[in-house]
Amino acid sequence: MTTHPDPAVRETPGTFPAVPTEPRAAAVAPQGSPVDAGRPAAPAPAAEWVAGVDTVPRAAGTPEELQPYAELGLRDDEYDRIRHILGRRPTQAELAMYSIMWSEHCSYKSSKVHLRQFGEKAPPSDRLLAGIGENAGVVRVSDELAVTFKVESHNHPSFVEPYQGAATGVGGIVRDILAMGARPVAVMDPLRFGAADHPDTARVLPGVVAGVGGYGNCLGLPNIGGEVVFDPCYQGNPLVNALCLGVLPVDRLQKKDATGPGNIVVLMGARTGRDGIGGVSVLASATFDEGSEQRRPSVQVGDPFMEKLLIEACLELYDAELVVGIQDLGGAGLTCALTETAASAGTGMRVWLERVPLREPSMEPHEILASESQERMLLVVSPDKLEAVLKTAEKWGVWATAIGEVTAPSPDGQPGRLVVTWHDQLVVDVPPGSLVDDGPVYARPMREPADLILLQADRAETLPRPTDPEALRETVLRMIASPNLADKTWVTEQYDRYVLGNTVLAQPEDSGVIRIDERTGLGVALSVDGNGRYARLDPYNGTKLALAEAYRNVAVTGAKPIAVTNCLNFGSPEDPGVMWQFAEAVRGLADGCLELGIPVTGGNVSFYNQTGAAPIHPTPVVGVLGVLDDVADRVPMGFVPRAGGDHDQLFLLGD
Amino acid sequence: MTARVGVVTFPGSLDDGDAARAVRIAGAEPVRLWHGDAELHGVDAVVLPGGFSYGDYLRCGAIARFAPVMEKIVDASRGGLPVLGICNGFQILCEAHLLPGALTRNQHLHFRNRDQVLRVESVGTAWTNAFQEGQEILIPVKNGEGCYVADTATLDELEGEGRVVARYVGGNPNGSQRDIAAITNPAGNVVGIMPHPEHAVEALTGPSLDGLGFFTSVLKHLVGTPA
Amino acid sequence: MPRVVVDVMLKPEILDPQGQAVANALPRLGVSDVASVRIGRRIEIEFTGEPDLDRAREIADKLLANPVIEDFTVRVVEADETVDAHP
Amino acid sequence: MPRVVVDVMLKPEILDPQGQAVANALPRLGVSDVASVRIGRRIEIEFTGEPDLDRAREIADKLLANPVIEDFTVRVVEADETVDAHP
Ligand SMILES: Nc1ncnc2c1ncn2[C@@H]1O[C@H](COP(=O)(O)OP(=O)(O)O)[C@@H](O)[C@H]1O
Repeated sequence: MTTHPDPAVRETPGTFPAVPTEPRAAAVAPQGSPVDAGRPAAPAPAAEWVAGVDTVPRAAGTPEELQPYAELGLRDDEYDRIRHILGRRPTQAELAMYSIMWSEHCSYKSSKVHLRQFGEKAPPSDRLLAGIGENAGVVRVSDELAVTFKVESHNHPSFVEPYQGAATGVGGIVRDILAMGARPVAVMDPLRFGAADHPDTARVLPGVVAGVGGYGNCLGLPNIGGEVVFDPCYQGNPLVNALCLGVLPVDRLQKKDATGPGNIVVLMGARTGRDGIGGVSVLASATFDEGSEQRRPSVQVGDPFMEKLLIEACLELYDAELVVGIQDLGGAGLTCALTETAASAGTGMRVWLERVPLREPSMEPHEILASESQERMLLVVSPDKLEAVLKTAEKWGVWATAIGEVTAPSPDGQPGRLVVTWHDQLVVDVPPGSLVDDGPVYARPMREPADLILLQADRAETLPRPTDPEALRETVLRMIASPNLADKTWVTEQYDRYVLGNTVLAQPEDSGVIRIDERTGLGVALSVDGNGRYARLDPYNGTKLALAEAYRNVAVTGAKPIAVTNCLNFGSPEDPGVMWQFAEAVRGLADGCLELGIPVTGGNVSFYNQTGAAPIHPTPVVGVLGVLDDVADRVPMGFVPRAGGDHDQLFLLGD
Repeated sequence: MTARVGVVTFPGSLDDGDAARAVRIAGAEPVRLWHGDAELHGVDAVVLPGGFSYGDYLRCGAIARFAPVMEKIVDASRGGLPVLGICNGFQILCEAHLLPGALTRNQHLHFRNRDQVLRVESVGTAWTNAFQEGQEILIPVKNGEGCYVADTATLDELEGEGRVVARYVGGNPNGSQRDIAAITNPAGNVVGIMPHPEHAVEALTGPSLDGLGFFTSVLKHLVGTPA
Repeated sequence: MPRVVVDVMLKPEILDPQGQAVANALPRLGVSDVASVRIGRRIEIEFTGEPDLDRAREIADKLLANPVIEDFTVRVVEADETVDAHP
Repeated sequence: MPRVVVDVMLKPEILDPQGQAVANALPRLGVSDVASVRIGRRIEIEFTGEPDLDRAREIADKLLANPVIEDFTVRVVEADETVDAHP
């Protein structure tokens, strides 16, 4: 079991002692982890790390030291801003943190100005319990129950390592849902690949499908739908989007806020390794030998079994009301979890980084802070509940380690500071809000792509039409043979759609339908749709169409659509043509939602999907969720045989 | 008195809730058993559910076999306790040597989930007495390592003693030898089945209600067995 | 007939959930002196003619190992060193 | 630190679909002189103290291999013979 942060090391709120007290051994393996028990995150011998570590005092004393900020993706003015915020140059660890948090992926710096429309144009809704800005949107579906759902991308990792990329994509979105207090109950996977007959598709597709299945099946989450689309524009950049649906009692909604100075910060789940810190490795390039690149894989390997245990442990903690705040560790690892939880509460945090259980003892502070190791959650726990939290973790066989505590805002009303030490060395001292909320925001230049007029001029009406039965037959055969219209069973058979026993509709239906209350029959319907070719021709209407398609797919099951999520897959925001497409797509989705009267509750933006200078088709993927008061009333898409020889009647609605 | 049917949860069990639901729908009382339990809480029968116990990282069922609760189950099964292993549960029963043979990687190397027709070939077991011999039933199959293998002598013995409980019909989903989907021990109280009867107990969520027969069978069996 | 054996292991810094699961199970078997377990693949290749190490290395690189997360070694073993020779 | 390596292979009479899939893929890589491919597991065990072959054999027998379908061998390898020593 893990020891608590010792009262002896608790300092006055808001101040940092010049000489931190001796850190305690903080990590002891849960029962059943003998491998680790013998080797608790052993600190390296002092001489080894002290020499290499860049501390706050050192940073203050060496203002002229050159830092590889450009290699980390920070612009000159962004780096200057960091120096201005800190009043000195950042330490290595701080630089790593800013580069992560101010990246496009975390800061939404190019998309923010557009995404505002989702809030501004959203119709008022009394169902919305948590909206954009939270880990996932939460909507009330009955007096007692709420659901949360969100779709996210894992495109680039899935191209590098299809199986693990897709698997950890599922793992990541599931933790988002878990962090809201929900039990994850289903997944969906909208996928885009290059040409079906391209040799690289033969590498990427089977790996991605096996990865989505491998992780989701092992977690016990039914897969209730998705998409498989082939187009050469995705050849060098497949899209792997993953959606997760969760259910929670309304009063179990969790917050991420690290409130309550004196509360303990607990890291729970897998140990931390050098996963996914490829980018940050430039920080060490000066101090490491040739082999350093090899030591820093940018690929993360998922452990769905660990995630399953993490889910059960978290749900037990929620039900026993043992946590004050909780946040999943996703792409930006501890950096994001520490800063977001503190920033959203306005508090500070004091972290003893050497307490983080490590897979590789030689890891350095900036690596620990940047690591994207999977299957971890950050908890904020009141001291009197800590024992019970650690017991629960132990029961489920996951690590739980007190790594720090919440500190008070400063007396002048300013938010608190995030203070991180590493074996008594002060390596981070920053205002958490500066990483989370004060990142750069850009109104990027936009221009309609020059070729759009030409594309639009080439109208579908001008295409030759089949004029005789033979030509018609040809056309039908060609369409049937198209991979985009072909049967998707090869994919869907690799996914468990039965587990949990609440799947009312799944493939090949238009929407997935899940029963969420066995007693009342209450259920939800979900569909995800997107059409990159349409969006390429007209991003505004193409996005509206994706929304309309998902909306219809939900409606035809008999469900009432109530909420929207989305994953916006685009090329580089630095390309004005792409930025225009993006802006149009967002405007289209916001307008469409206004017209249909349902809010966007969350989503994800994925930029830089391109091969060289060639972006993918703009591919907004839209998910719509609907409610069915009784899933027994769902309408499946096939004809239902009737007793007594009655026949169904067919009607065509619309024009 | 309602029969009490234990459903074991190992870390990584997934279909435990579904098995408990099926027990309930069949009219018995499900009793949740934890892998670390050192006793069986007086249950009348046990279901080892599907899932990925301990991640199934080494070989499916290899680690679960050493769980404390398994020791009790192995002992009790020798005394006649009805035990049904579904999917991962079947794998655990083979690893624990309560059933012969082994379940290996599907021949096509993929996880496969489909609605599968089975022919019930032995109705003499504690878990299949509610069926007719030769009855065809439809229940979901979903596994990555469901290919049943054993040496020829074992297979011949299983056939000879009528211990092949069910076979795949209309396509073998995983390459199992002799299309074997379910087998039993000589006493007929321990049955392992790869497909999932617990997912065919409600019209709304399953392809049929055929799975229910396994759970009603054990109740019938228990009524016939003096306590 | 000699065979070529290709041993493929996850790179040391990559998470090995399989090895971890086994290591965690050992205490239940009464084993407490194991520090770590790593699990990889062993592939035995039999050639129609002489065992060809270069060819095997090429196959390993292209097909058997995933260089993004795995390392491999290639060597020739005599028939009497193979696993089935020592039941 | 020396480790114990446990090699686990399917018994020769058990079908190995993975090995077969690799063998079937080889002609597409232009490889035509491979007669057969078998795929098994390689498990590296590091002990806290001296490598213990008997202990490893016991672990292999109970847990790492399934005697119904698999054979195994156990041996000590020096650190410089492990896979990660030859990137
Ligand atoms: N990647 C996927 N994952 C899960 N289900 C999928 C996936 N791709 C397609 N499906 C399901 O297969 C069925 C058929 O898909 P599709 O041919 O795209 O139909 P539609 O054009 O009606 O959406 C749908 O139920 C869809 O949800």
